Amino acid sequence: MNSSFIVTATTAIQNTILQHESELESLDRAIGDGDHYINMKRGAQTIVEMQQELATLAPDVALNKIGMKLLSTIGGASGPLLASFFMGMAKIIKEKGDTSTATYASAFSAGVDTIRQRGKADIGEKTMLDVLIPVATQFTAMAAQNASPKEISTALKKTAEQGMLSTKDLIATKGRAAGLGERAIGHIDPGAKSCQLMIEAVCNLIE
Amino acid sequence: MNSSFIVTATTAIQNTILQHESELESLDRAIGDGDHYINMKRGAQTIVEMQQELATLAPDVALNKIGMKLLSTIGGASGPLLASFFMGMAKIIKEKGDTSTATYASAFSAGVDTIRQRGKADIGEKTMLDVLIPVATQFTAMAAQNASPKEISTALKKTAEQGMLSTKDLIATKGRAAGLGERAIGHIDPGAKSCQLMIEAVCNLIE
Amino acid sequence: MKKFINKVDDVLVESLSGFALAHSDLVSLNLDPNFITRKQKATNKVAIISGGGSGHEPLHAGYIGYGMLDAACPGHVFTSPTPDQMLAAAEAVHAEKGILFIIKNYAGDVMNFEMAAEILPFESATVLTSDDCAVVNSTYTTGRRGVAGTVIVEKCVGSLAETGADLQACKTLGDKVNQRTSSIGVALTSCTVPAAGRPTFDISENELEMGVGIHGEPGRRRETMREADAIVQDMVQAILEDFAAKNLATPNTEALLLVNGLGATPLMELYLIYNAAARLFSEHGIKITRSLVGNYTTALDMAGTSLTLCLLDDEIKQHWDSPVHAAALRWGM
Amino acid sequence: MKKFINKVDDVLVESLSGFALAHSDLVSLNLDPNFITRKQKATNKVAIISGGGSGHEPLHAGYIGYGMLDAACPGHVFTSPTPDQMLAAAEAVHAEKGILFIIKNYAGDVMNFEMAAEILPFESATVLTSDDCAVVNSTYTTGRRGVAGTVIVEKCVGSLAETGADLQACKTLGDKVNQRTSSIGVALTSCTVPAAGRPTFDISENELEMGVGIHGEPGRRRETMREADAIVQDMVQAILEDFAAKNLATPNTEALLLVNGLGATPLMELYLIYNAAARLFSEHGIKITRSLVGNYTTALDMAGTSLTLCLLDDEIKQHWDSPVHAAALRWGM
Ligand SMILES: Nc1ncnc2c1ncn2[C@@H]1O[C@H](COP(=O)(O)OP(=O)(O)O)[C@@H](O)[C@H]1O
Ligand SMILES: Nc1ncnc2c1ncn2[C@@H]1O[C@H](COP(=O)(O)OP(=O)(O)O)[C@@H](O)[C@H]1O
Ligand SMILES: [Mg+2]
Ligand SMILES: [Mg+2]
Ligand SMILES: [Mg+2]
Ligand SMILES: [Mg+2]
Repeated sequence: MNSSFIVTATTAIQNTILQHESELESLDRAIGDGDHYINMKRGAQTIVEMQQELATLAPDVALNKIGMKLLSTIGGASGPLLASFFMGMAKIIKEKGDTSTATYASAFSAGVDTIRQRGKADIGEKTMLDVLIPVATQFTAMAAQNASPKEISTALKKTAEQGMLSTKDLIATKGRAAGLGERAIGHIDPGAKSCQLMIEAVCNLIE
Repeated sequence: MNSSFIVTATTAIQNTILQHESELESLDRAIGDGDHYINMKRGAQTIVEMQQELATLAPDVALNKIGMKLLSTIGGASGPLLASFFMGMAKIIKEKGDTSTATYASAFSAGVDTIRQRGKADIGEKTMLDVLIPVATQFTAMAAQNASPKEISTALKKTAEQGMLSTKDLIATKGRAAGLGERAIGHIDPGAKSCQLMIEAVCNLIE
Repeated sequence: MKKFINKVDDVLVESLSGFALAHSDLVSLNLDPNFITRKQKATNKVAIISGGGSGHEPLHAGYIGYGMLDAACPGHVFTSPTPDQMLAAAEAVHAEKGILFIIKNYAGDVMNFEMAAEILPFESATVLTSDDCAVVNSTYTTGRRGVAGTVIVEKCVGSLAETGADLQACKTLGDKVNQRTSSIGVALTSCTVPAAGRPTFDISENELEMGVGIHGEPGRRRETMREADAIVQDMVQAILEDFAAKNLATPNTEALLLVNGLGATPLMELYLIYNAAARLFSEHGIKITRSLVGNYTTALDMAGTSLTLCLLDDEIKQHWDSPVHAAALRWGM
Repeated sequence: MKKFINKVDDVLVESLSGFALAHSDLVSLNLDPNFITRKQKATNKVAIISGGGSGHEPLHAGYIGYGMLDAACPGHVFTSPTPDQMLAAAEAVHAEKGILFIIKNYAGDVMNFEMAAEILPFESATVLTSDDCAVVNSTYTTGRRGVAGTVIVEKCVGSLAETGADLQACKTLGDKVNQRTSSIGVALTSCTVPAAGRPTFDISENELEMGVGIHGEPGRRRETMREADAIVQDMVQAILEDFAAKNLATPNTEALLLVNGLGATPLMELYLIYNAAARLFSEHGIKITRSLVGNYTTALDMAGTSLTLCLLDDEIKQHWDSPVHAAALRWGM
């Protein structure tokens, strides 16, 4: 992963968010407050506007910058969580200093862990973590087995999709839907959906 | 006219008001504030509740009582105007002391004059006076010509109807519709309509 | 119709009772005839009484208290109160210096108060408010309605009355404030009178009613919905033209700007409107030095707003700024 | 969607600008990052900062002023503000005794304020408000939302801070008031977030949402519309059960009753609701000695209401009664 990949990824992420406007909106309307799409759109937009600058930076610096910018742009629950992800990821990439698949896998995992700590949540609580944790686990495992980027991206897309779908039958115990009890059942978590979309979009770049 | 006629008339008036709910409502909704039916219903209801007492009173006392009660019950523009009518009428009946058709005609005219003074309005201003003034004029004329009650009631119903319809093409210069300018054109004045209905109902009793 | 009500016939009394209960430190409620007075009867001052149809809350009962009204007579929803209410209220609050009635200029209110005044055993005078400039091309003052500017009249006259000023002085100030005040309203939705059970007028998703009355009376015209700035621009224009027609110069004057919500408009939008209106007025040389933003004269559940501009002078400013302690307006105490 | 707005993206800044302009005697506005502070910076006191998504006006900016908040950080509509806003606001109002953040308990607000607090160069503490008892059967405090009770917390803590009390004392009082406060809301219509352009939820003409959140989050259940008394009865019941669950005895206690409008509910209905609620609480031995009725914590243009009961003690009473001078709450000065 170099900075030009990051730039390409930001465009891909913005596109997938914009393409799924009505789906993301309905999900947060059903069990949240209806702003998740708007929040994600605002975040993606700001990052895309930084592309020129990002292209000139080292990957870890670029990722950290993205995190900081998301933190001051998105707000809501998804803002600090996604920001934490990028900042957590940047830290590992900076530490390891190499560009191996294993490094990216452990950076991704570190990002997810930062979200976990920030949100004091775990798998099974009907949040974005139901997508992110399984993906991080699998990414790490496949990287350890020296799977090819192509194999990995294909597998992660599938895992993300499963994780996203798994939120449908859960009662939420974190986030805004935590108040709904049984009423949350039958609805996919909006943050899980947007994370799945972003993972899919980025994986699609690795073919 | 004796008090039992007054009692019968109050029932007839209440019935016609209740039967024309949607028409009266729509008219005041179109060029007023939508409460004319409610006001008239409230007034009629209160008077009907007084029937037992009214039956025991002399006609002039009964009419005055009706006026006082309407004054403290209806409110709005129609309250003091209708109250003025009954109080003005009562005064003449008391003064004249007889029960001739001419006395009733001049009492009716006096009632209408009291409205005119209270509302500082005249014919052609798109109000109830467009019904009441022509009816009063014709009532007085026919009484002077010794027309029969039956002839008079038939004629007054027609005049009332014409007066009511005449308000349709007028611009209002008094009352709540006075602000509408051209926009009032095409709508019958609600007060004119309810007066026409009441006149019709009472005339129908005289056959 | 979806409202927090029980029986339609009980709405008024239940709401008045809640008001009196919530503000039992400030007011007393009398039922049948219905009127509300200050808890502490004032002495040796002109008693200021207002009233009108209900549905415009906090007008008028919310303005009862030190520095403003002595009593208010609430009618049925959108229907003038009756003379017996006014007589009883006057009886209760008369304090040796006569009664001043402040009445919004509607045929019904005028006639009912007039009939009360005619039989009142005290000296009385009347200030008719007629700040609504929505109605153009009318030489009939009867067509000019009293709307949110009434709050400013009540505040200033109420302040003067506390100083012990006499009836004529109170009336003179009220007439002056009314003359220097102009308002215009706009509706995005109709209101629904509880007893009617359905909206007073139909208005589609892309329309607005420019110049609407506070009872949902039609205004200047039905227009296509557009951006707030464009709507406010027309409202400001109407007010400026009204002052011009009244021969009141506006450039280089100080003014009070009241952005009033008609009942269902969020404060967020009212402040956005204030922002647009204040900028436009100041572009016309008017210095907005006093402001009020919120629901002060409503039309039940109507989504809409009105702008009121009052041209200040030292006297009006002094009486606007003076302490007031009512349920809906309070400062300085 | 029919709203008084211009471009959807400009709603917040235009509304904040209008607010700052209308209350320029009281507040100063900073844009980018967005925060609002008192005009007169306070000295030598704990600085009280609140904030949250916009759309709940007058919360929070309307409570900036003597006796209440020092600053507020408004986020986008219904979206938590960001740490840079809080840091800048803290920098602006810090007055030697640390920062107290008052935060409504939503994941987004909590995390953003937390991240700000972690890098804040001053001592700080946090009061999390969680008065909404709509959410039952949840052992997760994360599920319990802060709603209109926040106003009471802000008022009391703000009062204590003016006395020069230290950070811990302010936090302790805030936590106590929150603990003694319980709220529940009900919606008759949805709100519409400007950027979304359509209602957050669908609700039919004969339904109500019992326990709705101030962002239109679903509540306890969808119910059939019914008389106000019956609705209020259920709300009162929920609050009483909540106090019981908290082991707070209610009989023979004094309480403050706040009947809050969610944005599009007329004052006339709010007072009718007050009437019903006050009667029911008093039937349960609760003495309502303080009241507040109006739009204090809204949900944009939602037609609905919330009831908040705060069990008073001498300390809370003293701080509730003390002078306050903010745009949306003012007494004693
Ligand atoms: N504590 C948490 N841990 C992880 N994810 C969370 C947590 N709280 C909320 N989320 C995620 O955030 C999403 C909502 O984001 P968004 O709608 O942008 O913010 P808000 O809920 O503040 O309106 C949820 O769908 C969920 O996936
Ligand atoms: N000055 C007036 N003179 C005569 N009739 C009037 C006058 N003003 C109003 N009206 C009549 O009153 C009617 C309206 O009555 P109503 O709706 O009960 O009262 P309001 O207009 O106060 O709501 C009008 O339709 C008109 O006929
Ligand atoms: Mg959301
Ligand atoms: Mg009418
Ligand atoms: Mg009326
Ligand atoms: Mg949100």
